[in-house]
Amino acid sequence: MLGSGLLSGLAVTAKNLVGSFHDPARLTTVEYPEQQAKLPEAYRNFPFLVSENATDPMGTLRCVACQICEKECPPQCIYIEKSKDKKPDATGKLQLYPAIFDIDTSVCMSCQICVEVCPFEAIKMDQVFAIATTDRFDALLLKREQLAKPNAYYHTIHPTEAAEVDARLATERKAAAEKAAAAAAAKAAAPKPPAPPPAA
Amino acid sequence: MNADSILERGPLLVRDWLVSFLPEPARWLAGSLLAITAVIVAFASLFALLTLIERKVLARVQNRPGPNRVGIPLTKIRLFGLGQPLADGIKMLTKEDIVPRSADRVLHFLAPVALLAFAILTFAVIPFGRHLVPVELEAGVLYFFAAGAATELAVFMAGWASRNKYSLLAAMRALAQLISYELPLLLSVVPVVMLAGTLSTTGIVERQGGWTFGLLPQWHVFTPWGAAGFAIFFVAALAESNRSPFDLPEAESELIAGHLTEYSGFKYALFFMAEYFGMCALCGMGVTLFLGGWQAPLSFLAFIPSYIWFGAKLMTLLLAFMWVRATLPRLRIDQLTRLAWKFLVPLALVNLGVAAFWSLSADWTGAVRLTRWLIAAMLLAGPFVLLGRKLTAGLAPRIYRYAT
Amino acid sequence: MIASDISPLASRLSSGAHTRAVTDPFHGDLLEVSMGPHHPSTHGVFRMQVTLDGETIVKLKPVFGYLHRNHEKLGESTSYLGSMPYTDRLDYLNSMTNNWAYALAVEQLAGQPVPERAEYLRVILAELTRLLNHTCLAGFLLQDCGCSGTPLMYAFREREKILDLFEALSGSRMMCNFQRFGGCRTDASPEWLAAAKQLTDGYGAFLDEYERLITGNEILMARTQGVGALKPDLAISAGITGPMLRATGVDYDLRKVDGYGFYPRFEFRVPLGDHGDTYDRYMIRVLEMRESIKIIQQAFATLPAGPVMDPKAKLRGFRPKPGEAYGRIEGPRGEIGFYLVSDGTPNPYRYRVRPPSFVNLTLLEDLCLGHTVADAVIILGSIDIVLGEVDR
Amino acid sequence: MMALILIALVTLASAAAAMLLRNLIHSALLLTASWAGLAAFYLWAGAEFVAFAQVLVYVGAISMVVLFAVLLTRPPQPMPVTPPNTLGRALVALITGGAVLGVFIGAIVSSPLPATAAPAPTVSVKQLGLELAGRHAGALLIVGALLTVALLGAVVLAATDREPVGASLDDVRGRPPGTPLQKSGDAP
Amino acid sequence: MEPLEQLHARLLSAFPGAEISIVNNPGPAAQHSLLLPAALAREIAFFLRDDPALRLDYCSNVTGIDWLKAGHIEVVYHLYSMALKHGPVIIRLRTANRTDAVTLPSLTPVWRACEFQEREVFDLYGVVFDGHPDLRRILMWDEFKDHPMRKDYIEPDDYEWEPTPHGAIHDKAKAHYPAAVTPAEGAAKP
Repeated sequence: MLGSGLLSGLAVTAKNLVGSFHDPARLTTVEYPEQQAKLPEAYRNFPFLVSENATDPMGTLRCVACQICEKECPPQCIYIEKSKDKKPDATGKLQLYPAIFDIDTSVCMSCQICVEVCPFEAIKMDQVFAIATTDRFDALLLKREQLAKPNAYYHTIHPTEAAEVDARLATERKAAAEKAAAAAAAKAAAPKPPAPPPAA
Repeated sequence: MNADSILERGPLLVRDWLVSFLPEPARWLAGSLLAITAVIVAFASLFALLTLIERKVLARVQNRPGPNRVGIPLTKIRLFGLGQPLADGIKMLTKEDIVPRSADRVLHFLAPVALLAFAILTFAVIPFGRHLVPVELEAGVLYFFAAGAATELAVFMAGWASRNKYSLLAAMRALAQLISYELPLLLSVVPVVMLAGTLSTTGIVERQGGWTFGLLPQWHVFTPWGAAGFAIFFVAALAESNRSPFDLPEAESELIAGHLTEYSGFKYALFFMAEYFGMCALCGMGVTLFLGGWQAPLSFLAFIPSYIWFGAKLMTLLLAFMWVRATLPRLRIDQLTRLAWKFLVPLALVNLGVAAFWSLSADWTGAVRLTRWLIAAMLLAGPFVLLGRKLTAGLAPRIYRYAT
Repeated sequence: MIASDISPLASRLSSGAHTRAVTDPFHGDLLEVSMGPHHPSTHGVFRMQVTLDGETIVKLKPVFGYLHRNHEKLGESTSYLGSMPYTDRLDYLNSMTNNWAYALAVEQLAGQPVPERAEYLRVILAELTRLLNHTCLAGFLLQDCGCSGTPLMYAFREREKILDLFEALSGSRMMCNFQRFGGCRTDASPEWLAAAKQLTDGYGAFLDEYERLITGNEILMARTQGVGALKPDLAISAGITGPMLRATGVDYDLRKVDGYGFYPRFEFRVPLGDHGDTYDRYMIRVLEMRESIKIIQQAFATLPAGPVMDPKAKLRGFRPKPGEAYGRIEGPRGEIGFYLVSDGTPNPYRYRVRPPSFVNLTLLEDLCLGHTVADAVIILGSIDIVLGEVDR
Repeated sequence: MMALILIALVTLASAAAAMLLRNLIHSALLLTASWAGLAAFYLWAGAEFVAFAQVLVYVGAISMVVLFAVLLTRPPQPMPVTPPNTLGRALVALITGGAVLGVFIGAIVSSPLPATAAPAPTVSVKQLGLELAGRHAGALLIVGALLTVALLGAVVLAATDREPVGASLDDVRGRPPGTPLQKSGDAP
Repeated sequence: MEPLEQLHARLLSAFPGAEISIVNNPGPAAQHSLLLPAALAREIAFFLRDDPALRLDYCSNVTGIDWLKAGHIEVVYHLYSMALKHGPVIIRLRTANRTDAVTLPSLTPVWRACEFQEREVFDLYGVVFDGHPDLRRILMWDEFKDHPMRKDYIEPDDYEWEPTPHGAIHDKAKAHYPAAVTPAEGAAKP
C-alpha cells in the first residue's frame, strides 16, 4: 500500500525516540567534561621517555641516545644529541645519555614506530590528549625534561604492557649480571695461574 | 458541560475588567488591541519553545540528548535547555545584518516583514477556545486562506531581491511548490465547509460537538471523507510551510540556504519566526477543521477548559510535523509537483464527491449506517490505490541475485 | 584506425534524451554553477563545475587535487616501514584495508611468508572495515537525500562501536598502522575477540532496523531508482570496481577472483544488481554487509592459534631484492592496489597507489548528464569517494 | 469617513507609482498593493466575502501571474523614438484626457448620492453562495475559464518568443568539436 | 591464462616486424612484463582486449616510472580480464628520452579507465599522450610548471617555517628564514 514504507520508517524513529528515555543503548552521548569515557589500555598518543624512578628522572633515563628512533621516524620529528660523558645505567654499565632529546609534537603523528624499533624499551606511547597550548611553535617542541616520565607512570597507563616489559628487562638484566659475574669470576680466576709479571 | 465556568470565561473577564477603565468609544479598540497582544505574545513564546522542542525531538530520535547546556551564566544551573531559545534570540539580534551591495534594498527589507505580517494575520480567525476568537468573521475560513496566499509574494521578493544565482533558482522552486500545494490545501477544506454549512470557524467547531454513544466524538476526522481530507490537509500543510519532505527551497545539500542565502541577523530570524507562525496557523486551522477545535474528546472530560484542549491538539499536530521532519528524505522538485497535481488534487476532488454522498445519506439509520461507512471508504480506497500505483510506477524494493 | 564514432555522451544526449538545441552560452540561458570545493555534500574538498540548462545538467567537470600531498613522492623518500603509517591517511575511513593492501604488496615484493593466524586476523579486520565503510556510506547517501541526520546518526552510532574495537586493538580509532610485513603488530586478546564476536552478532539486528527505516521508503525509491544508471560494458571499460561495478551485474570480487588471505576457506556470496543505478549501489552495499558478518563469524569459529608475526620477519633494515610487484585487495570502495619497484635499497624506487575512488570518478559526468543538481549530489554520494585517496 | 479617504489615498498612490516607476518588478508589486487597497474598500463597505475573495484571487494568484510574465518575457526591442513634434501629441493627449475626465465627472454628478451612507444590505454568505451557485453559476464558470486561458496564453507567449540560437553541444562542453571520445565496447 | 612466452610468441606472429620483448622481473613476485613499441601500442592494445583467448577488458593500473639513469620515462599498464577472471598482463611503453621526445600513444580509446590515470602521468611525469580526449593537469593546478614526481625535480623554495629541529627540512627552513632563531636552534648548535 502506498506510504507503508514511510510508516515503517516513522515507526523506527518513534521506537528510537521512546527508547532514548529508558534504553541506554539508544542514548549514546558521553557529555565530555563531566563524564569521561574510559580509554582502552592500548590507546596511544604522543611518546614519552621512560626513566627508572621518579626521584631523579634526568639521571635514570633508559635512553642511551642510539638515534635509531630518530632515523626510523617517518616524519623525522625526533632530534637527539648524544652527551659527551657517560653515566651508569640501571645495570651499572656506563652508557651515553641524550644531552638533547626534542620531539616536535606538531609534526608527530603518534604512529608508534619509535616504540617498536627502540631496543632499550626507552620510549613508550603516552595517553595524554588534552594538551592545548597558545604558542604554535616552541610550546609544541617538547624537550627532554618534559618528555621524561617515571616507570611507575608507565605502569598506570599501560599496566599489562609495562609488566611484560619489566619482566623481560629483569631477565635480561639478570642474564647480563650473571654473565658479568661469570666474566668477573673468570677474570679473577685467570690471572692466578700465570705468574704475575715482574712489577716493571 | 458548564459552558460558562469560571475557567472558561476567565480570559474574557480579565479583558472586560481591564477595558472598563477606559471611556466608552476607546473600549472596543482597547479590547481588540489586548486580544492582538495576547495572541502575539502567546505565539511568539510558543515559537521560542518550538525551536527548542524541535531540536530536542530531533536529538532524541537520533539518540542524543539535544541542547541542555545553556543555563544561567556564571552558575552551574542548566535549566534543561530552556535557556537555548533565549541564547538563539540574543545571537540573532547581535549578529551583523549583511545586505549584499547589488541587492534591491527595499525589497530585501520588505520580504521578511511581509512574510511575518501575513503569517500573523492568519491567527485572527482561529478559535482558541469556546469564547476566545480574536475576530468573529462570518467568512473566517476564506479570510484564513486569503491571508495565507500572499506568502508566495514575500518568498518571491526575498528570492528576487538578493540578486543571487542560488536564491533566484530557489525562489522559483519555492513558488512552484507553494502554488501547486495551494490547490490541494483548499480542496481538502471544501468538504468541511460543505458539511458544516458555514464558513465561520466557530460554527465549524460547534458542529463537531457532541459524542456518539458518549465515547466517540463527532469530529470530522472520524468520518471517511474527514480522514482523507485531514491526510491531504496534513501533507499540503507540510508543503505550504516548507517542512521536511518538501523543504526543497532551503535544501542545504543542493542550494545553500535557498532564498534565505543573503539574509543574516534578525531578518534571518524573522524568516524562521514567519515559518513557525505559518506552521502554527496551519496546524491551528487543521485542528479547527478536522480535530474538533476546542471540543473535548470524551464527554466526562468536558470540565477541562476548552483552550487547554485546543493547545493539546495543536501540540500533537506540531509534534507530528517534527516527527516527519526527523524521518523522511526530501522529494525532488518534479516529483513534488507531480505528487500535488497527479495525486493530491484528484484525490481531493474524489473526496469532495464522497462528502457529497455522505451528506445526502445523512438520514440512513440503524444497520445501514455501517454500509454508509463502507461505501464511502470504498469510494475513497479505489482512487487512492489506482493513483498510488500510477504515482509509484516502476518503483519497488528489488530482489537481488547472487553470483554463483 | 582510430574509432571514429561519436562519444557515448554526445550519442546518448542527441538520441532524444536531451534534444533541445542549447542556446548560445553567452546569452545567459546556461547557468554556470560551481559546487565545491567548500560544499556541504561533496564528501571532502571536491569541486564540480556544473553547467545547468534550467534544472538539468548539460556539462559537469570534476575538479580535484585540493588535498594532493604527493603521497607517492613521500613514499620514495621514506623506508618501507615508514610508509605504513602514511597509508592510514590514504582512505582515512578504512585504514585497516589500506595497511593490508600495502603489506600484501610488500610481502609479494620480498617473498615474505605470513602465519595463518595473522591472515585470519587480517580478514576479520578487513571485513569489520567493510562494515564500517558501508554503514558510513548508507548514512551519507541518505543525508544527501535530505533526511535531517537521523540515518547518519544511527550509522555513526554503530560505526563508533567498531572504531572502539580498533582502538582497543591497534591504539588508534582511525589511524591504526596495525599491519607489518609478515603479519600483524600485536595479537588480539581473548577479551577483544569476545567483544568483536558480540558486536558482529548484534550487527544483523541493526541492519534490519536500518532497512525498515529506509529501504522500502517510497520517497527514497523515487529519488534513487533509475538515477545514474550505469551499463556493465561501460563500467568495465572505465575500470570501475567494487560495489559500484557489482551493482551493474558484473561478477568481479577480488576476494573470489584473487583468493588472497584465505578467503576461499570462507563461504560467502557476492550480491549483484541489475540496473546499476543509485538504489542498486546502496542495496548492494547493505547486502555485502550481511555477507561480511557471515565471514567474520566463520573466521572467529576457525581462528587458529600460533604467532601473529613471522619470526624471521625483519623490522629494521628491510631491503627487498630488486624487482617489482603489484599487490591488490578488495577494499570497501573497490580494488586498492600498490605497485612497488625496488632497487635493493631500504627505500622503494617507485611507490604507486591505485586508488578505487579516483578511477570510479571517471564516469561521474556520464552518470550525471541529463539529471538535476539534486540527483548529481546523490550520484556522487553513491560513488562513495574519499578525497584522501583521490588526491593522494 | 477618515478611513475611506485614507484607503483611497493608498490605492491611488500605489497605482500611480506602479505606472511611474522604471523598475518593472517594483511596479508589479505596487500594482498588487493597489489591488489590496481595493480589497480594503470592500471591507470598509462591509462586504467581507468579496474582500477576502479579492485578496485571495488578486493578491494571491494574479500577482504571481504578473510577476512570472515579467520574468519570462524578454525585454522588447527598444521602442522606436517618435519624432519630437510635442505640440500635436500634447493636444491629442489633452483631448482624450479631457473626454475621459468629463465622463467620470458626469457619472459622479448624476448619481444620486444619499446624504448618509445607505445601511449595508445584510446578505449572509450562505445566500451569496446560493446566488452564485444558482443563477450566476454560468457567469462564474466562464470567468474561471477566461482566467485560465489568459494564464496559459501568457505562458505560451512567453515560452515561444525565446527562439533558440543553434549551437552544437560540443562547443558548450569546451571540447573542440569532432574529437571523438572512444565509445566503450565498440569493435574497431 | 597462457604463459607470457606463449603470449609473446602470438603477439610477434600477429604483428610481424614489431620489436616486442619480455622484461624479466628479478624479484620473488615474478610478474614479468611485455615491452611494446610506441608506434604499434594502440593496435596491440586493441588485440589484447578483443582476442577471444585473452579478453583483457579491464585496465587496472597505469603507472609512470622515471628511470633517471636509463634516460627514459616508462608507463606501465596492468591489464586484467573481468570476463575470464585471469591475472595481470603487464605492458610497458617507453619514451625516447626524458626531455623533448616524451610523447606516447594514449590507450584511453581502448580502455576508458586510463583517462584519469594517463592525465596523472602527464601531470606528474610530463609524458604527453596523443589521442587522449582531454589531456590536462589533474592533481596540480593548471598554472604549475614542473613535473613533481620526476627524480630530478627541485623543490620550490617558497617554504613555510617549520620548527622541526633537525634534518634537511630544518636546514632549508633556516636558510629560508636566516633571521628567525628558535630556542631549539639556539640550543642545538649543529
